[in-house]
Amino acid sequence: MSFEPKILGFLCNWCSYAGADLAGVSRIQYPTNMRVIRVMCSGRVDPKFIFHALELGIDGVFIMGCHPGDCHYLEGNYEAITKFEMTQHFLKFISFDERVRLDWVSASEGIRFGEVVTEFIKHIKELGPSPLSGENPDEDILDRLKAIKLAAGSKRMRALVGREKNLLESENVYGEQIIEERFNILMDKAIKDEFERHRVLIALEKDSNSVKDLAVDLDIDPSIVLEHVITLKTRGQVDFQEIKGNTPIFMRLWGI
Amino acid sequence: MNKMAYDLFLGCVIPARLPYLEVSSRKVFEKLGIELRDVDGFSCCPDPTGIELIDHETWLALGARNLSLCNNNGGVISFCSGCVETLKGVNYFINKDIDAMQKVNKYLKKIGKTYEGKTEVKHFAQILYENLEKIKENIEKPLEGFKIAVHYGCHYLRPSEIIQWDDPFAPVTLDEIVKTLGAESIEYELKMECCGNPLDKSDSDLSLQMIDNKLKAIYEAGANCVVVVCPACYQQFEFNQRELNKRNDSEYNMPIFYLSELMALSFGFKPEELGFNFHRIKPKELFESIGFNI
Amino acid sequence: MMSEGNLEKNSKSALVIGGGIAGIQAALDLADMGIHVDMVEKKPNIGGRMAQLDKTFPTNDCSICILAPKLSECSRHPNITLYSYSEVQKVDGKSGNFSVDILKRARYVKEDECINCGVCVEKCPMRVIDEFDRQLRKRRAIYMYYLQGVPAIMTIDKDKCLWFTKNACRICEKVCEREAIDFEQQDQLIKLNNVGSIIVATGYNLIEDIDNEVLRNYGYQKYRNVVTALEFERLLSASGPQDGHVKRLSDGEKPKKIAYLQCIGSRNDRSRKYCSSICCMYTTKEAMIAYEHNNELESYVFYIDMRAGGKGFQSFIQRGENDYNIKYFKSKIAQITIDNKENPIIVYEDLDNGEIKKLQVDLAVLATCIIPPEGIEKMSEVLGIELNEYRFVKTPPFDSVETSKGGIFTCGCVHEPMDIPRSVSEASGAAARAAEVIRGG
Amino acid sequence: MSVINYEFRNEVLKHNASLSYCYQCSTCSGGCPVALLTEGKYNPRKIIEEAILGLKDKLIESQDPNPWLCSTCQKCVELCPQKVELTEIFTLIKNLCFEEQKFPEAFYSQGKAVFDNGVAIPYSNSIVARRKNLGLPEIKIASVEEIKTLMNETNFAKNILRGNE
Amino acid sequence: MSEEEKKDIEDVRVGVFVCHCGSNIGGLIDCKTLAEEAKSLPNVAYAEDNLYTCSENGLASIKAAIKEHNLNRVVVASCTPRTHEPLFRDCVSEAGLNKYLFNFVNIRDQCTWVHQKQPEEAYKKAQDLIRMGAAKAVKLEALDIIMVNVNSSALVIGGGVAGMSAALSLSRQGFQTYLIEKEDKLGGRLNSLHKLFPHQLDASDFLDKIKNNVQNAQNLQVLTSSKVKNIDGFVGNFEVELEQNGKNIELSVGAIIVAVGSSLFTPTDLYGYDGKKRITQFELENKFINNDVKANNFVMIQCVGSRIEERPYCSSVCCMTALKNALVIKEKNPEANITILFRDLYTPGTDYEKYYRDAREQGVLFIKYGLDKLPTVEEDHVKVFNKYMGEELILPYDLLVLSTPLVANNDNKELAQMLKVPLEANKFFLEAHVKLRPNDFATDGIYIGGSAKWPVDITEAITQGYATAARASRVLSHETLEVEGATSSLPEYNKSLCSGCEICIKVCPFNAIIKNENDEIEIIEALCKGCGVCGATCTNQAIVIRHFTDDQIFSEIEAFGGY
Repeated sequence: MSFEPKILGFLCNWCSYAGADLAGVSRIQYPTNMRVIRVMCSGRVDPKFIFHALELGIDGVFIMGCHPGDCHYLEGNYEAITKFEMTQHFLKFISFDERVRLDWVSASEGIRFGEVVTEFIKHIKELGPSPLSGENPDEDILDRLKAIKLAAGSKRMRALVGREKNLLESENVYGEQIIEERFNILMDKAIKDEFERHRVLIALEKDSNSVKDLAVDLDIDPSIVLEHVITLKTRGQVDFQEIKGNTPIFMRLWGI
Repeated sequence: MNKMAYDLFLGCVIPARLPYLEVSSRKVFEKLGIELRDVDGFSCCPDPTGIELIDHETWLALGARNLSLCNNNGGVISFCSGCVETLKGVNYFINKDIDAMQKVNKYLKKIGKTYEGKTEVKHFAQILYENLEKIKENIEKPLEGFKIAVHYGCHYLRPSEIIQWDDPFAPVTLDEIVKTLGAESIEYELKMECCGNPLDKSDSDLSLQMIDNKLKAIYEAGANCVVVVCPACYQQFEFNQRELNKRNDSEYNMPIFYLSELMALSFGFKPEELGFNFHRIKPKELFESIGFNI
Repeated sequence: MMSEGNLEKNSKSALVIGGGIAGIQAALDLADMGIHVDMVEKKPNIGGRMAQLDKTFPTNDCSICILAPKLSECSRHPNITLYSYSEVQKVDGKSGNFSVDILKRARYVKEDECINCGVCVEKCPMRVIDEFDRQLRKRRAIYMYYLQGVPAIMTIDKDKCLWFTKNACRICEKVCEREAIDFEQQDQLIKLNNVGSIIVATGYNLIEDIDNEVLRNYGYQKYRNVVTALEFERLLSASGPQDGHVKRLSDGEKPKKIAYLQCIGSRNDRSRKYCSSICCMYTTKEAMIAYEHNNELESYVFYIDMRAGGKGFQSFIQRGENDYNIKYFKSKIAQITIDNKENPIIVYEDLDNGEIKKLQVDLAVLATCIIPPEGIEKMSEVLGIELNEYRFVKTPPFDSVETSKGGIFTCGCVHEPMDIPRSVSEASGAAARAAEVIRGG
Repeated sequence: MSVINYEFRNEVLKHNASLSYCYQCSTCSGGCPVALLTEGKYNPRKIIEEAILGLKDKLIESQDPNPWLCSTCQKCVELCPQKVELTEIFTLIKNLCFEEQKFPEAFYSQGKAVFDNGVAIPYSNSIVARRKNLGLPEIKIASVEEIKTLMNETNFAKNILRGNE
Repeated sequence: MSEEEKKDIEDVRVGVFVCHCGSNIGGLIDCKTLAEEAKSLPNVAYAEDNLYTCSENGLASIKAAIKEHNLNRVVVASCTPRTHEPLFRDCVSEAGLNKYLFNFVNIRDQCTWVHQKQPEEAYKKAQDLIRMGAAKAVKLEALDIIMVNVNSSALVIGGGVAGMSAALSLSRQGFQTYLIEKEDKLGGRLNSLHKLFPHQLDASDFLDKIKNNVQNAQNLQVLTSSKVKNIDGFVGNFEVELEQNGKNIELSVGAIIVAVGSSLFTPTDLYGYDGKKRITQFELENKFINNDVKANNFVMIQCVGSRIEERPYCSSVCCMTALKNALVIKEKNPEANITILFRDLYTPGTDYEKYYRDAREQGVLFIKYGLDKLPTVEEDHVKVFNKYMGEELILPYDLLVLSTPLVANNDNKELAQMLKVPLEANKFFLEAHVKLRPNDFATDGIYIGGSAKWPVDITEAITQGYATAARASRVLSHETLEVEGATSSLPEYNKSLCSGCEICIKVCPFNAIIKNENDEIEIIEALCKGCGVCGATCTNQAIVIRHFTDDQIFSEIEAFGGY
């Protein structure tokens, strides 16, 4: 039998959920794969919800909100955009970025609701089942996703995302372009670092290890791994365990 | 009931240049049992597209003089839209403006006349429209096969405030009449546009362009003849087709009928009685092509 | 924010006539003040003109999205009693103490049983021209005035229903599991006493709603590719007759050139002397939305004076010109003719060079004039309020919410053409004044 | 470049007050068949604007746009949303052109014909004969003296025939 | 999970009610079996199916089941919460349950109606949705309805016509009202006007009439020469500090109305403005008042300083003002020649369009000019490129009058910061929603009217004054306000997590989050609308979004993904 993906949908109460209802009232027919979670505003959708769903093997996550400018809460959907962009950025590392989507459906767009849902389901079918679905999910990807989840949840990332819109806007007068570029570069770097650092942490959780071997396991340049280990040490998340031969072995540090 | 009767104001163009149009008109009214009284001493109406532009007051005075000659029962009718506009216009202006009324009568006094602006003026087509039933009764030969482009002409309708007859942009009366005669009225794009005749005095090329466009539209719409109710329009359509064919490589050969001529035909009059031989574009071909046997 | 219970016991209530955005705003404000409101709407559902709009200028946000929450708030509010499909028949008394008779027309559907499932509509055999969609599609004899309508209850159109016209059918009755159909239902007379104040917000009609000759020169209803602005709004709407895909009515083709003709019937001594106020703006809005549907689209707006004085309106017009390929010409169009493909043809003067140009377009949209609502004469008699020379409700100098009769206030287009923000301001203003009367101020 | 002429403006307004209502919406120019044909060289709106501004030079001296190109089809009058009586205003302007001896020849000859014969088209012998053949009655037209008297009373002879006799 | 938490969960008893909605749901999928299966879900103590759960019997059997099976959570699987949630919430609270312990599952509008051709899949979907709904229900928490007390007095800032109208209406409704004006007398712009369009009434007469009403009004206290120094608090509970010639006054009010009006623009370096022979419309009115207008040829220029790059808006009152003054001149001296140079004449609606026509009737002359070729002003004449002629026209003048726009007050920014409300690009106050909340700020309890928001004429200023009064009255009419319980909160047990980064303050569009005097993040539930953005953003995930908690949403996700 053909692959029937599991799709999770987050719908904002005021526009897209109303649009979905209108699709019903107008008897618009579309595939059954999506299950809906109603939130008051697309801005409520915390990235961790998305990661969690993917971790459970859900094949695709669809977030829908009011069209920009229509938000019942003035600008909640703009907040949704910044969060979503960060989420997608992270998911690129495991090429899961195609499995999540953010789109707008208004309360009058019953037909459109049917269309975008149909399209997304078709899209996910083409991508095929999530490697995390089924009996034995891909361990490595799972680890990376765990790392992503922790990284995205880290204080630093959330602070960055939370500030993004604000930073950009407050600087607007001096030309959004430059500011935005500069911000994105900063963002890219942060995302990559945090991702790798959390991969290191997860690896060390399993078993203490040396920078050299970590680099091999995680397939990251040793010098970069070293940087991360040092940062993590200063953050008090890893520490020396012992010196084997003349290679230092690091361990995951708990407590703080 | 006593017989319908009107004074007849002929004006200049029809009696002095297109008498054959007068023939059919008189015949039609006779047949309908409507009396037309000839009145002596009329002058030019005068021309609303000529004399009025030279001097408004002169136009008023001469027009008022003509109206003062009418014997006031039934009012006066004309076969010419221009005359009708002038005579109606004179009534309109002197009734609207007491000074004008006094001025005009001051002038008329010099020739021992007065005019109070009471004479009712009607276009002959209006009388016909008001007698559609009578017309039906008199039809002997319905005009089957006639695909007629009706040209109302401007002054038959406008200015509506003065003319007070039919709709200035969506008129129906002439279409109704030709349909009553058994003919078909063809819709065409420039139906409501001016024939261009008045421009002849100032820019004959423009005047020709306007009639050229109209004829084009009429041919495109698939009409096989045109009907008019104004001698100026008649001349513009009838006399310019050859000229246009000379200038451009057009091949206009569109028969132009006066409304009275068509009606006379349907009443069974013979073309020769109606002086069709005076038409520059002979309708003979048309009659043959549509099998209108006479 | 909702008011807590009925802390303030007002023995006196308010009556709001008209369930459009103005009436709704006035009712909600009063109800939130703790004053009981009886709202009367002639149509089967509240929502009024705003429910017919696709988007609203100058923000272009979706009309029904911002309206719908207010609709349901209105129908659920503990202090609001809604009489839809009803009319005010008689008003006695004076400021502070009116008594009112309301005729509640029979829907032939039990309001507390119908759940708007739509089965009856699917089965109803009668196709009827749909007034909400400006005759651009058919509805059935049993129907919802519009999909998102409030209250969400079906109504049987007595004049069209086979049972009432030919004693046949009754299929809706058979298919309705709730047994909500009730052909025996009668009109009800509801008597209200102790009405402290009345607010008149019955909105407007459009010049095309009455037989009017100004539309004649533009071939309206003669040429299929000439539509009015509100018809075009429905064509643009995602929930409209073309599901938001704008197509020509003649051949279903997507228009590539659209002409918008302003001041149709307005600023005109031969029809309505006044300015219809909102057309310059909604025309630009419609041209923008149409452009968003199709980026190849060329729009031409022919106007007399650009009237864009409201907040953000100037920049809105600017955006239209710069980003949405809209060309504005100061030239009122005299008439429309068509070519043999039914393409509207327009002749205009280009003021920049005095040239007279012929323009062939695929679709022509007429910005038709706002006129007083149907039945305003009768209403003015029933309420005993004066109308002005244009037959809108008369208001005194400097006070746009007062009428000629104490205790009766007005708001929105029923007294002058105006846009939504001003209607809403006036609605609140009228509510304040009504509250003064009710609270004996 | 022109200078506004309040005096002449008021003179025109005195003759026809409807002028003041014009708000230059271009309905007339868009509806005028001659304007379309001449691509705007003839433009009724501009003539009205010149009248509003009292630009006598343009209206009468340079006659730009040329008022004689109006075909008197009266569409503009019917269409004007402010009921400005355009053709009446044009008539006034043309009358003034005659006072200033600035007019197309054809108008003069028509006027002269009426002055001399009482009718625009005198009855030639051939026409009289043709009418007989067609069985049409004989026409007794106005006494030329009466017509001359009237036309002398009005401005006609004074303005129009002066210098052309 | 702590022991007691476990215990709590064990005590959770969910009741599931599956609605057939006639055949709308029951016609496609088997509701009976759905209900049967639901019984086996965690913590589900009871389940049943009803033909119409919303019918009287349906509601009755919910209440009965709550008693019988002592349910403490209720799930209804039926049409859509958008229409029926309020009904079922009332139902459970009538049965003694907190209304937030109810959860709605949409298996009609978003299931059977949109999958009419796939009964099996629709059934599976309904199963999942019910499982998810029940899972969330288990985690639902009772929420208290939050009440805030309301001080029933109001503050109106600005003694112009808008402010006076607002204050009058509020006082007539019986609310103690304070009307403050920074100048030493009431009236604002009206003080400097001569006549008022479109009725040509005397501004002074009109102003006296209103002032009179204000003086005689009960519970209305006027404070002239007063300025706002500081504002604290929130809807129903504002603390205001005023300064009236040197001395401080403190007020407690429940609502604040901003009606500070606008300022005049002086056209320095524009069209040879000199205040003598080349003046503004307002200076002209002043001349009328002092009766020293000696001129016969007038030229007026519209849009002087407006509808240009640095001031792109239309001030919307200038055209009418020019017409008004032109008619005043014509009335005094019918022979006067007046020409108005305009770009687009703004006279919308009924009376105003008629006013424009009257002006033309009186012989006032109108000439359209364009931005590309602006008029040039010489000592005694104006050169204008007349768009109607496509050529330059010379207009002699004795008095040149410039129509200048109303502009935002310089001190708007200061006041906006005190109120924590926004300004738009031209520094006018920015309302909550252009369309449907034209006289509100996004922040509850603060309202905006008159030219402070956007240039308006007298009539509209008065209307908006009344409007703000109505909006404020909605608050002031109640001793307490009930606030939506599903708000965000910073629970005691999370306070330690908060790092005070203040991002939540920045992302909240309703100013519902502040840093209080002990430098702690505090959420003003009265202002919170429950959108949840702060929760999704909170750096340390300390903020909890009630009724949509992380925990509840995770449980929904797991109830779907975990199966």
